[in-house]
Amino acid sequence: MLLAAILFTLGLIGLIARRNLVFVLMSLEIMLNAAGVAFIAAGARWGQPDGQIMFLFILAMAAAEVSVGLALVLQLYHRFKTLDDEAPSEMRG
Amino acid sequence: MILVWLIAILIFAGAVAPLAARWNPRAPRWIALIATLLDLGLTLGIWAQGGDGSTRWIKQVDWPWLPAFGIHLHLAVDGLSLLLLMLTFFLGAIAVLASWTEIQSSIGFFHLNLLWVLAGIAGVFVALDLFVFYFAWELMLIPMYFLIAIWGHERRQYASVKFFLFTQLSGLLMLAAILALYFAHGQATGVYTFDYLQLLGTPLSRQAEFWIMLGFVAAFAVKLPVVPFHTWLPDAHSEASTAGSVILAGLLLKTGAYGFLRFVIPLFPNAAHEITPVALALATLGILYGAVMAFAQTDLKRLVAYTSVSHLGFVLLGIFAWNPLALQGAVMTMICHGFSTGALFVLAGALQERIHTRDLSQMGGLWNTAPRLSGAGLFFALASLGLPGLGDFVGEILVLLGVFRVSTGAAVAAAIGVLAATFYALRMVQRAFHGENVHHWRIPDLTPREGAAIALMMAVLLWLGLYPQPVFNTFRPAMDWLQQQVNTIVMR
Amino acid sequence: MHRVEIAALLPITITTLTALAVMIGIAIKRSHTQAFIGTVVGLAIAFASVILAGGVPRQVTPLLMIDHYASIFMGLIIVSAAGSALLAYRYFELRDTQPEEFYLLLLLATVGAEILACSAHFASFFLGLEILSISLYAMIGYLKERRHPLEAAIKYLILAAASSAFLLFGMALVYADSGTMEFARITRAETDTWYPLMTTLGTTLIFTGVAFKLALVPFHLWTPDVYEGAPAPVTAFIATVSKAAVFAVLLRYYNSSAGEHAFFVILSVIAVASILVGNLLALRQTNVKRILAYSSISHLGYVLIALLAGRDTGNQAVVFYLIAYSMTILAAFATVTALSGAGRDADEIDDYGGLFWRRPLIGSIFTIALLSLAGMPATAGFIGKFYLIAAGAATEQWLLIFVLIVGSAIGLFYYLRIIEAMFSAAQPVAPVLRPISVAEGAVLVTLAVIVLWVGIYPQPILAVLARR
Amino acid sequence: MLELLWLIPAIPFASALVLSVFGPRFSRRGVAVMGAGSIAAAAVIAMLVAVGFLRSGSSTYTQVLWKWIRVDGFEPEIGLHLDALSLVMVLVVTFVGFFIHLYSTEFMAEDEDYSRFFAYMNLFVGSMITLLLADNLLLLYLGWEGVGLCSYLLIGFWYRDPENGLAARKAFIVTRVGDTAMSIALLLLFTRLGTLNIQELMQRASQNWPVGSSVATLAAFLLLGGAVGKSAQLPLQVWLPDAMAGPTPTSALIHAATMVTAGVYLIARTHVLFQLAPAAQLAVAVVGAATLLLAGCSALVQYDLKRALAYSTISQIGYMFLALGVGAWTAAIFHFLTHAFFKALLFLCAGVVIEALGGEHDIFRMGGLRHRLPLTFWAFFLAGCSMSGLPLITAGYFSKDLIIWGALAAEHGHAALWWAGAAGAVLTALYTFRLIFVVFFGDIRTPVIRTPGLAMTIPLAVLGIGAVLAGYLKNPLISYLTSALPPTDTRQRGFMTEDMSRAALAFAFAIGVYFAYLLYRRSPELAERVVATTGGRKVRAWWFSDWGFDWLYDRAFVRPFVWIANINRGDFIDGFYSGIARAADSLYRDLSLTETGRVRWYAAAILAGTVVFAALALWL
Repeated sequence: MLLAAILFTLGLIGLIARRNLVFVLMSLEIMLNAAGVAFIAAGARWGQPDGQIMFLFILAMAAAEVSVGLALVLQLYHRFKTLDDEAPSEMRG
Repeated sequence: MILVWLIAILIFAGAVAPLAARWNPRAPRWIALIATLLDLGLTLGIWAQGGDGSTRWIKQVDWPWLPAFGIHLHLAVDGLSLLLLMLTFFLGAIAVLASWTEIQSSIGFFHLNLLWVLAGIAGVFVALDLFVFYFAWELMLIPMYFLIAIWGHERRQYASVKFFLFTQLSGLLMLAAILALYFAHGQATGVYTFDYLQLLGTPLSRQAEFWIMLGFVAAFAVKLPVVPFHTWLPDAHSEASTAGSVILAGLLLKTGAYGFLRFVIPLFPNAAHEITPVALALATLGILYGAVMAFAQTDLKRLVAYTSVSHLGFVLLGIFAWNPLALQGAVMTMICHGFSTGALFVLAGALQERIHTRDLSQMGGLWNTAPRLSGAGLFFALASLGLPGLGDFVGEILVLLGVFRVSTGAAVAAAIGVLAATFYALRMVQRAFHGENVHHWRIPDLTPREGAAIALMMAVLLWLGLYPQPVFNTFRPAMDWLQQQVNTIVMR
Repeated sequence: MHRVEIAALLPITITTLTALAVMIGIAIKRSHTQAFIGTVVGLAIAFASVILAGGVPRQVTPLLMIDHYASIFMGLIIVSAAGSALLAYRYFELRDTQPEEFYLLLLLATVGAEILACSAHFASFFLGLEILSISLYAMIGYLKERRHPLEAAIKYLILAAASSAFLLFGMALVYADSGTMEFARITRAETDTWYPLMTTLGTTLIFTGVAFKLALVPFHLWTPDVYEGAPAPVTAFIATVSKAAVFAVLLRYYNSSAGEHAFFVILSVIAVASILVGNLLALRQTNVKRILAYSSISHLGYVLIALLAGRDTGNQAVVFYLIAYSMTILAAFATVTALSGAGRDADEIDDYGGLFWRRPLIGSIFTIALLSLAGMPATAGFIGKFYLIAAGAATEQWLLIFVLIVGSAIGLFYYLRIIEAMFSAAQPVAPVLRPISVAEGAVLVTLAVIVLWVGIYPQPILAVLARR
Repeated sequence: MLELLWLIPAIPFASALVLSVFGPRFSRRGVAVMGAGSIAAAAVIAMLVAVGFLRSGSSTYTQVLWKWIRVDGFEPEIGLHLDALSLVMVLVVTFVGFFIHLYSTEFMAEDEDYSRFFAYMNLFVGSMITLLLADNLLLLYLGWEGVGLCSYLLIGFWYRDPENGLAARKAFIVTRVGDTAMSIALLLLFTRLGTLNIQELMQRASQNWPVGSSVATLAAFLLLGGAVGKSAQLPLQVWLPDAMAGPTPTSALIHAATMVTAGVYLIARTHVLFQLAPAAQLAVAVVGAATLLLAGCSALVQYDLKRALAYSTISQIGYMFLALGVGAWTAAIFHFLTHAFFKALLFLCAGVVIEALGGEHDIFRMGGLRHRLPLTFWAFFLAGCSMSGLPLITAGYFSKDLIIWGALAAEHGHAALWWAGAAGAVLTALYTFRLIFVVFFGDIRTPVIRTPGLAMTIPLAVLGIGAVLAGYLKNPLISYLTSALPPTDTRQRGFMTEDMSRAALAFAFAIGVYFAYLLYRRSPELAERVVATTGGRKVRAWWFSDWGFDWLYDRAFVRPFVWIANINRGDFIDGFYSGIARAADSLYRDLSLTETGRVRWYAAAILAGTVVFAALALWL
């Protein structure tokens, strides 16, 4: 559980600190996986398979997430010629 | 049933107006005029049948609407509503006449709004279900907003939004209060209903009654308006087109006073009685403050607007004097103010149409070129300053007589307010009509159409000033009933 | 599975099948019209099945609970999705991309939303949410040639994924404490360890995830950017389907487990902040889509009041308000969509200058929609607001009601600014207007009629809500 | 016959209505016939009614036309009440009014607003008669405000000159200050006594309130407030001199003969109340005495003919107040009668003179008119003698004699009051003959360009006769008036007898005339020398400016009010609401800064929000 929390925090820090969008996506992966770890820990506590099932769901979902994310990042690079997350901030206010 | 018709006619005619405009641009005017006159005729018919003061509720209709909430389409007229309905349709017709040549753009949509705002006001005056009342109360804001925002003058956007915000905010407070009352009644009796007659006498704790009343008072005090909630009024009145100003001053403000009479006092007699000192103080403050403000204005319509603040102070004063004299005086003042101030706005509009300004410093000496218009201006200025023989005087003297019994100080201050009315009324006459015609205006005098409208209003004011008894007879049962509600409180 | 259970699942099944059918259809032959018609027909059948299946409450596996509310929410979701689809046709027709897959995504997102509406379990909650979200990323960024949709999609993706992570972590914490993932059975198992703290913490994290989706303060910052960047029909979809579905799950979750004092306070703070901040942010905004985004923040804040009020009145008020709000905001975005030319969306207030005089019908409908958002009588928004205040008054949430009133007054100001522009004599700077199609016209008129009808005679809906 | 009573006010009202609506379409002759004819008709009916009333032998006659208002015990009627007091006054008003109307048909002949003038004048007569005949105070108040209105309208009749408008407003507002006091009196009386019917009111007052009771005193003082406003007595006299801006017939009718005596009528009408309030009655006497002296002094130094006459009016009404105050009720009414004749006449003569000289008002540019306008001279001379009290012949002498004797010997008489009256008599003779000598004697300074026609001379002649002969009505009139007013209860105080008082009055007349002759006829340089001294100049300026009342009021009331009103023209309360709007606006700006568009910032906000709420949840 503690491991999960540390992982989650690391991911979060990465999300907020990194500018490169690919690293941001990776940070997201870490956070999601942290949640998955937490589920496994919780499932272990109750001796139920539910936690591991959830972990599988999370993996699948994270994969989908990243695939869409990478597609978008690709497009972004196409349009903006950068992977800086500051670049796509034309809309504000 | 006829009550539903009254409103349906207006809504229907309003909906037809823009369509008819495609066929003939002038058609909406006739449609609107016919609709208002038809309604006026119907109400006069009701008056002829049952306005002699023998029954309390002259007409009623009660249809279920949203039974899930205990909401009924419960409409009814007593003498008070009936008179205000007559005023509504009369001034409605006047407003149509006053806009006859003034409004030249989107005539159809204009009359739609005009008729719908009248429908909303009529709804307010006949609703006996609090939900229906609130529905109509809010509904009239939208067409009124458009009347100001589209056909108003230079600062119409500012004025219309301000008007809308003030009334809407206070209206929502009232909605919360209505619902609080609804649940309080439901919890106490097991009957969840918005029906006014059933909600009367809902047992409430002292605190609850006070706070719920405050919600109602907020809405009515803004509409009336009570100083210091009045600042939307001069802007709205001066920026609105003639019809808008006439309806605002003549009718919309009356809905606030009506609210006090119909809802605040009967529903919350104890709490209302407790705030009497505050109400009297604010009323006298309003009378004097309005008069002083009116004196300082340079914009003719703004001046007239502030006179409304002053006059409506008398209404509030009369309501919170808790005796029949003042109460009936307050109602009389409401009615007469509708005519006198409405007429002043018609005249101001006629002037603006002719010389394209409302600035008093741009006027002067108009008697020279438009004697009938100026004479009418003088007449209504005199009504405004409470000249005996005209309707306003009757109302004001009754209020003063009633208030004198309760609070000598308030009565004396209000009498000084009548004096102060002289200042602004005469100043207005001087600046606009008397003096040398320094700007060399050459303007046409009142047209027969305007003249007829004005003459009719003069006649009504004279009639109300010299023989108001039929009017008193009409609303006496309503007032007697109100007085009964009040008496138990005052006696204690 | 019993037949009744299959019947109860029909809406979800039919929507999924429609998605499949559309996908196969696209594989066979690319045809915008075909995909569009397939979608609409499928959704229509799904809606019919909601009505048919909307009988007795039925638990289908521990995951899904198809009860009265779920049916109503599914109906609302399907109608809103269909509305978005109807708007999308012409919109994408004008923009020369391949629009067929859009309907696929839309249907998938709808499936996710339907699952959310029925979910009674963390797993279905999570799955539904993710199906919805991932489809949405793609929908938002569908016009990939343009910068703003792309920007919006990336922002939404990153933040939504992060919030999902919060949500999941929260779920894990709650699960760790209670040992169950069914809403109805979540309890605080032990009191002597630090596990109960985990439930508290977990629930807070779940709220974060939910509040992000609902765009509640302080998780609202993405809203205007995404609303502005996304294609107008997608924005409509986000504003209606996504909000309704997430609120459905929140309603169920809050009612079954989380109604504790601490969460009451937190949600109250969120509600107050959302109402005030949302309305204030819109105050002088000049972009119509952003205004609607900010207004959605405050509207969801209003709905929270009913949620907090609880009881039957509160729940009914939530559902009613969401229906009223969805129809209204759909009408608003329908107008925006219908007016958006091929170049860009009609999203500046100036684009609406004098609209009423040139296009009286659209102008009137947009006015009605805005007045409904402002809660004026004779529109659905009024009854909705009335219901909210009633719910609040029934449980004496006076402070929240007061905030609602203040918020409404602020809100009125910016709705009036748009109305003002429409009724002004001004001409738009760059004409983005285009003639509307029959379908758009039909959608607009239908929505306006619904908004007015619900505003004047809501009795049928009230009756449905009151049924248990 | 008596039933025709209602026609007396109704005819002028109807005529006013017709003239104001259709007047512009009538020919001038038509307007003249309508305007003057209606008053003639009213006068004829008044005489018929008088005959009927005298024949009937009863002391009162009440005619209720209709219930005005009936609300919760407040039931004033539109009802007319005729008794000796109102009969006399109605007769005077209609009779003098008719001649002034007749005069006006010629005087105003050149004016473009001919019909408007007669409409106003008729409206005035109608209101004045309503005031006099009203059987309740509310209806009286209606007439009271009506005459005030007409006064305003007629002072400002020539509206193009803003000065006239200013004078008109001043008149209306200052009198309305008094009216406000009066309306409060109405409130008080009704609240305490439950009626506004004058007869019932007087009855109930005397039944319920002991002499000297504070309520009665308060009510009487408030009524006095109304009376001093309308009758231009201290401290509200300031409006009358300015009121001379109106057409001269107006000044004659409204600001000399009739309206300004309404205050006298009011006090006489409510005399029971004043008898219950000795302090108020004393105040009436003191106000009267002070006014007659102050105004007399002011009259002495005016050079505008009409203003001089205006101050003389104030001064003469001061006599009436003095009479009322000491309890010589009938004397006051008698003086009203004689004053109506001679003062109307003086004004009409002044009108002729001013017209004749082409609008010249300055008496020092007049002179020698005795030969040019002989009839006018004689009329003015007779009226002047009457006002100054030329012994044994003129009406004014008889009435003033009664008052001065009453000031000493009547119920509340006092030597000081006698001395004030006597001094006033000297002043009266002095300023009157100053006018006569300066205007009609000496050299011609401005040529006469116009002489009056028949319509103007007839009234002069008739009123001239009245100014002299009305005095012989003294005994019958006084005895008749006692059916409505308490008789004057005189007794000797100190050494003075009635005859000695008479002699003193005659002596005062002689002194006044002599000094006038000395200063303004024989050796004008003497007057100039007196005025040339520093003290003399200052006193002259002080008197000329009406003892500085205008100056004081301007600074104490008018300017502060206007200042406050103007400084707050924008309504400071609105500042509160625009402050809220500004606050919302700045909040909008601040909040907008959070929408940076940067995704990491958004993520940070989500984190922060979560942390805060988690902390909150754990803490709770």
